[in-house]
Formats: sequence, C-alpha cells, structure tokens
Amino acid sequence: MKEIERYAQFLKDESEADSTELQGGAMNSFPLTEQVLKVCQANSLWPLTFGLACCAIEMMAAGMARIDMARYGAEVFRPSARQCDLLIVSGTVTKKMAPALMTLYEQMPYPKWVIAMGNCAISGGPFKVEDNYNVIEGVDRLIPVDVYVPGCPPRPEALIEGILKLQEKIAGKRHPWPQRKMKDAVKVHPIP
Amino acid sequence: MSGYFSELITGSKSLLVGLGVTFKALISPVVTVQYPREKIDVTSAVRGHIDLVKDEATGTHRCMVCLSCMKVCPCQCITVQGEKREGVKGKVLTLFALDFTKCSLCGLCVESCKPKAIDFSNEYELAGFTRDEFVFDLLKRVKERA
Amino acid sequence: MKSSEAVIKLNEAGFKAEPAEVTRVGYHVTVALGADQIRPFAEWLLSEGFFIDFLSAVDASPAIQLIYQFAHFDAPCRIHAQVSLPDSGAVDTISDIYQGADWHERETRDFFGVVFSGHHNLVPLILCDEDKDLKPLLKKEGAKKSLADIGLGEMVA
Amino acid sequence: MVTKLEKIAGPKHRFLLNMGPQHPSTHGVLRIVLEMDGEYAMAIDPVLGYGHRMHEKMAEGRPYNGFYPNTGRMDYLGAILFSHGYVGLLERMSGAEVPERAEFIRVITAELNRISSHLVGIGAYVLDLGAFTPILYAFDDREMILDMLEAITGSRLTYCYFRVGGVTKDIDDTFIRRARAFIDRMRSRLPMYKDLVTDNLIFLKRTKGIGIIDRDMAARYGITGPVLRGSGISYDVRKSEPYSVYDRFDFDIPVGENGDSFDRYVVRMEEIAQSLRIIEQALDALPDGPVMVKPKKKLKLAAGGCNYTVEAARGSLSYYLVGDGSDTPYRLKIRVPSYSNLSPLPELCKGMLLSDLVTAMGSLDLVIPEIDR
Repeated sequence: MKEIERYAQFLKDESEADSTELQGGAMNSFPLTEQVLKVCQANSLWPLTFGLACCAIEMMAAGMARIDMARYGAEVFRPSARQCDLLIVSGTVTKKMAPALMTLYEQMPYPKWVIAMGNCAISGGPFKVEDNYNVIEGVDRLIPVDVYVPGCPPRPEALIEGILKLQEKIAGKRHPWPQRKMKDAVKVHPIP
Repeated sequence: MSGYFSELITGSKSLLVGLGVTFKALISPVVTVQYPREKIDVTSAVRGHIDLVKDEATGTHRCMVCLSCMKVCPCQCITVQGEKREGVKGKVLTLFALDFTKCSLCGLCVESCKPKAIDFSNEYELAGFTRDEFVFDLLKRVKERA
Repeated sequence: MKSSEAVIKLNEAGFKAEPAEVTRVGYHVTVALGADQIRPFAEWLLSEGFFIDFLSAVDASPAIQLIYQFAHFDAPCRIHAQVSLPDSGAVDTISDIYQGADWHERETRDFFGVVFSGHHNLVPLILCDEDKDLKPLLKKEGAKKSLADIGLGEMVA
Repeated sequence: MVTKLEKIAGPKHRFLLNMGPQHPSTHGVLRIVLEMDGEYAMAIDPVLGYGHRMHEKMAEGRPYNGFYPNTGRMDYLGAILFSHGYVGLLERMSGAEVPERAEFIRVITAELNRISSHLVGIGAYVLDLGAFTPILYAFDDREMILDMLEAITGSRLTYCYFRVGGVTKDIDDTFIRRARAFIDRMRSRLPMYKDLVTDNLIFLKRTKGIGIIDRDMAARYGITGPVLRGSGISYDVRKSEPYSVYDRFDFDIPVGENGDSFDRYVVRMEEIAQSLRIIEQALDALPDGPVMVKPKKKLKLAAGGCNYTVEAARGSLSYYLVGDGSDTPYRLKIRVPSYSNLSPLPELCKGMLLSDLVTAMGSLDLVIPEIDR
C-alpha cells in the first residue's frame, strides 16, 4: 500500500507542477491561439477503451446508437493509452488494479483528463464497508480527477453530462462551438 | 482451385447480403436521441438518488425519525438525526444527509419507510467537479422546494 | 446416473454416502469423507462422468470444513462432500484429476490458508502479492462457531 | 507441440507477452501472461483478481436482505438471474411462500435479461473479431429490453428487483404490450443477424474449428452454460433441476455439434429464440394475484448448509449458504459460471495463434468481475 501511495503522490505533484505549461506548450503566450486550441481539444476528446466493471457497459451504451457520444467528438475509443487524452474510470478500482491504472495514466500524453464514472470510482461506493480489504476508496486518491459522475451505474446521459462538464472545464463554456447554438427547449423522446 | 472460386463467390455474396442489412439500416428511422436537446421519456420509476417527499397537505416532509432507513441501508449512506422538542409529539428531524457516492440504489430504504417520507428523485444526469457535491442535505432540499 | 443409484455405488466403493432431501438442501447425495479419501473419491467421480461444480471451505471450530460439490450432465445428481481439515492444515490436491479444481484450490488457499499438498502452482490467485497471507474469510476470534452451531456437525466422518 | 518456427529456428524465439489488464478483448480486467513462440501462444497463464470486490466477505457482515444489491453487481449483464438464485436460496431455507404471479414475472424478467446479456455477448464477440457494425444493432435491440425493465425495476443494469416473497413492483399493461412488441421485433431481427454475422464467410473462417471443447474436458473443468451446450451436451439447470416455474414451459435446449467457437456463438443465438418462446408462454399464462408476500420483519435462517442452483446467462450458478440461526449468513459461497468456463483456457489455447486465442476466449463470453467476485 505504501508504494501505491508514493506513486500517487508522484503523479499528483507532476500534474500540479507542470499542468499549465504542459497543457498548451509554448502556445500559452498567444491567448487567441490558446483559446482556439482549447475549443479543439474540448471537441475531440479521445477516451481510452478501459472498462473496469458494471459502469463500463453503460460507457459502451453511451458510445452506441441510442446516445451517440460521437456527437461530442468523443467516440474514438483508443485501445492504447498513448493515443488518448481522456481516461474514463468506469468501475471499481481494486488494490491489484491500482498500479496498472496509474501506469495507464502516466502513459497518456498531456493534456489529459480523468472522469470518475460511478460511485465505486468516486468513493468506493457500496464496497466502502468496514471490512474492506481490497477496494480503493476513491480513484482521486490515486490520480487527479477532473469530473465526477455519480450513480450506480450512471445512465449514459449522465456520462454525456460529465463530458459536457469536462468541455466546460477545458474551454470555459458549457457548449463550446458548434453546440453553443443549441436551442434551450428540451424535446421529450418517447419510448414506443 | 474450383473450391477457391466458389468460396470467392459465396464470400462476396455474404458480404453483399451484409451490406444490404446496412443499407436497410440507412433508410430506417433514426434511433439516436439528441441529448441534451432531446431527452428520453424516462418513467417515474427511474431511480435517481433518494429525496424527502413534500407532503401537499402540510407543506413539509413526513419523516418521523424512526431511523429505519438508516438501519436498513447496506451501504451506510444515510445519516438521520432528530431531537425532542417541547410541545411536539415524537422527534423532529434536524438532519437528513445522503452520501450519494456510497449509494447502490437498491431501494431498501424506500421500502422500509412506513410514512412514505422518502422516494427516488428523477435526477439521473448528475455530474460535478468535486465529490462533495454529491453529499446532499435532503432536509434543506425539501425546504428549498417549498 | 440416478441419485439413488449413486448412493449405492458410492457405498460399495467405500465412501459414506447418504441420500439428502433435495427440496430442503439443494443437493441429492451427501458424502462424509476422511481427509485421505479425497483423491480416490475424485477419481471415482471422474470415471463415472461427474463434473466439478465447486470447491470451497467454511471456517468453524474445531477445524475448517472443506466443501466439494459435483454434479452430472445427464441426470440430476448433485453430490456434496464435506471434509474436515486435519491438524496438519493440508489436504491432498485433486487438481491433477479435475483440472478445474486448480483455481478453486488456489482461491481457497487465498481466503482460508488451506494448503493443498501436491498442487503444482499454489500461488495467490485472487489477492495481490502483498496480501497473500491475509486470509480474509477466516473468522475473527469470538465470531467463530462450532460445527454443531452451524449445522454441519452430523456430516463429519 | 512444435510450431513451424520452432522446427526451423529452434526454441530461441520464445518471449513473454502481457495481455491486459487493460486490453479491449479481455472484456474487462483479465490479465493473461503468454509465452509466445513467434505468433503462437505456447503457455498461457491467466492472472485473476483485478476486479475482486469481496462479495463473499461482505455477505458475512450484513443482514440477508442487505446482500440484494451485491447479487446484481457480480454478473452485471445478467443481474436478474443472479438475484433469482439468491432469493431462491433464501426462500428454500426459510420456506417462504411466493405468489404465482411473482414467479411468472420473475421468469419473464429473467429471460429478458438473458436475451440482453446474450446480445452484449454476441456484439462484443464480433467486435473482438474486428466487425464493428453488429454491436450497434445488438445494443439497439438491447435498449428496448432495458427500457422495459427500467420502467418496472427503476434501473438499467444492476437491478435490485427480486425480494424474498416476490418482486418489488407489479408489471403493467404497458410492459406487457412492449414485451409482445419486442418478441415480434426480435424474431424479425434474428434473420438479420444471420445474414450479417452467421453467414459471413470471414466470420465462419475465423471461428470454425477454433477452441474445441469435448465432453471429457467439460467434466474435468466443470464447464456449463452455452459453452458446454456448444459441445453437444444438453445440460441446462432449467431442465435438469427445474426451479421457479420453468417446468411449466415448453422450450428446447439448443446444442452445437463440434464444440468450437462457432457452435458456441450459434447456441447463444438460438437461446435468444428459446427465451422469446418462454416469455411468450409466460405472458399468455400470466395469472392474477399479488406479487409480494411480506415476510416477517427480520429474516432469520436456521443453522445448516443449503445449496441453490440456477441457470445464469453464462452457465450454472450455485449459491451455497451456511446459516447459524442469526440474521446474517455465516458463510456464503458463490459458484460463478464464468470462473469454470475460463479455467480451461491454458489447455484450450495451447499452441494457438494469438488471433485465434482472442477468438476462443471471446466465445467463452466472460464477465470478469463475476469471476473475481
């Protein structure tokens, strides 16, 4: 457990120290370019194909026809961490899984973001019990987390909501271009 | 050699049949829901986090601090506190906190509640920047809804 | 094989088998085994075409009870065997007869610390390396109950 | 076995290859350490435990009804089937009465859940083999089931719907109408899956003759479920040890011929058709009455061991419970089907090409958190 904690501290320090510099690189000195870059980043998040438990099925469902994640540029699930900039931790992280998860996070190139999906990833969820000996109580103890999506498991819409929140964090606006022009009125899609 | 060509033909045929399925899907109605512009018509049965029910008659909650929900919860995510007050029968609710990040949405608390003071909300699309956002003070929420 | 037939055959082969009330306990035959009988028992079952359902343990005083369950593909016949762990803390492996028992035995070692002598690879399966001596399913002092209290007493050979 | 490469170049080409725990075709968090000879897997060592969530330990620390949410979280694709086993076990031990209507509703929802589980299994399997499109259709059909189940259970995946003595909510006319519409739709979609996948030459070439399981191997490893039935053995707990009201329905057990990956896939497709038959019969014969008999306040079970076996989506699932007279289990052992179905992998895939190993493993239809519990 000590080793895992040291590794987590290392990842945290690294991301805090260099986050601003690494996220935009030299482009940070040009505000307009930076803004354009950020809108581009927000509109083409590439998640990692990484399912841990129940929530992974809802993550898959979010990528399928009904709730199409591709509408937000986040459909390109990459099997390799080195091609991704979004890690969706969808499920329970166990003690055995923790080093692998942190390695995956480290393998991702900057800029990178993390969504903790589901109660298990947020706090251990239903497995945060007295005699817990194997479940990590919250993935934010291991890696920095940007957006939390609670639920057990959250509906796919909640994951989309999380991605919209993440876009808000990256680009400063809830609906960066081109989705900004969306109407406010919400239509209800009936089930036959 | 003849096997090679017959395989080539059956293979091409199976591919064309498969493409036909794709073509049919192309002209069939769209199934994608344009969330968040469109929302699926989720039923009232859908389980969001629990919430205190507002009684229309009295304009307040119906909880009588029997603590049965707190005891039955397998995940220990509910904290209920009450106190005795002068002139009031039974206890008065002072705190009803829900740590939604530990909840497993099993519904045992709602079933165990005799006065039907708690029910599932329909908030199924939560997301936030910290985990503390999901520790709800349900008593405050029910008062705000008034 | 019918369960009544299995009881007769098991007794003929030298194992203490009894028919069980299936609507109450969910298995057809109970067998009380001695620790030295496990391997012949498994060999007999394999030759009769039974498949391994699971293998596990229950922590109780005075000794951990090992539970073996086998069933048959062709007829409803579920055989439930119980073995008392000897003082040495080790029983014979059946992982070379029933290869499926390999993981079950490793899991039982993880959770209860039972050693299966003769097992070819008794390393932790489920738990991580630093927890290999945790034995999470062993009862704490005071919580452990006697065999009679948990209703498994009458089956010990 | 000596591979071509080994004949030419000797055994020097062996190297270790790590597959997982993050790998798209391990269906979750399975890790496999492979000793490769060129492209051939010569030794296979699955490493489990990346999704171990202590279900058996948790059962010992909480009342009997506190374990309901856990049952749905082991095999999250067939959550209702796992709940069915658990409530069946408690009912057998406590002798609780279940209204007939509740039993029928249990069968209907369980079979719907089985179909949705098989749809994910098939879609993900074909995705492993490189075809992306079928999973879109499979999930589209699955969403219809989830809409139905969500309307009565309140959740899409990890249902907590069954209770000792019945089910929490009655089904309504909307559910019955949707279920009947779904049966018609699914029956019209099955030929489409046949056109798209089953008849596809590439799929046939990838799966035929890969990963053959015979009867002896099945017995030695305790393989059950569609994986076993693909080998031509018609073992199904719903028929051999009928539980609930399964003995009242007329359905077949589909079996394969050769026991290869293709047969396992076909068996799953045919099981969907059989499940539709069961649902149709159950809807026709649905009796009236209550759906829940409220049990006594706290469930306390007498001392003694009890076993309950059901047919889950992936094979036979056993709960073995030892009670001690209190309101918590003394020991709960859960025999999960995928655990035994995965264990022959080292023997099954020895000397296989790596791409065939993915084929064989995908056809076992694994859910890893179920294996690790």
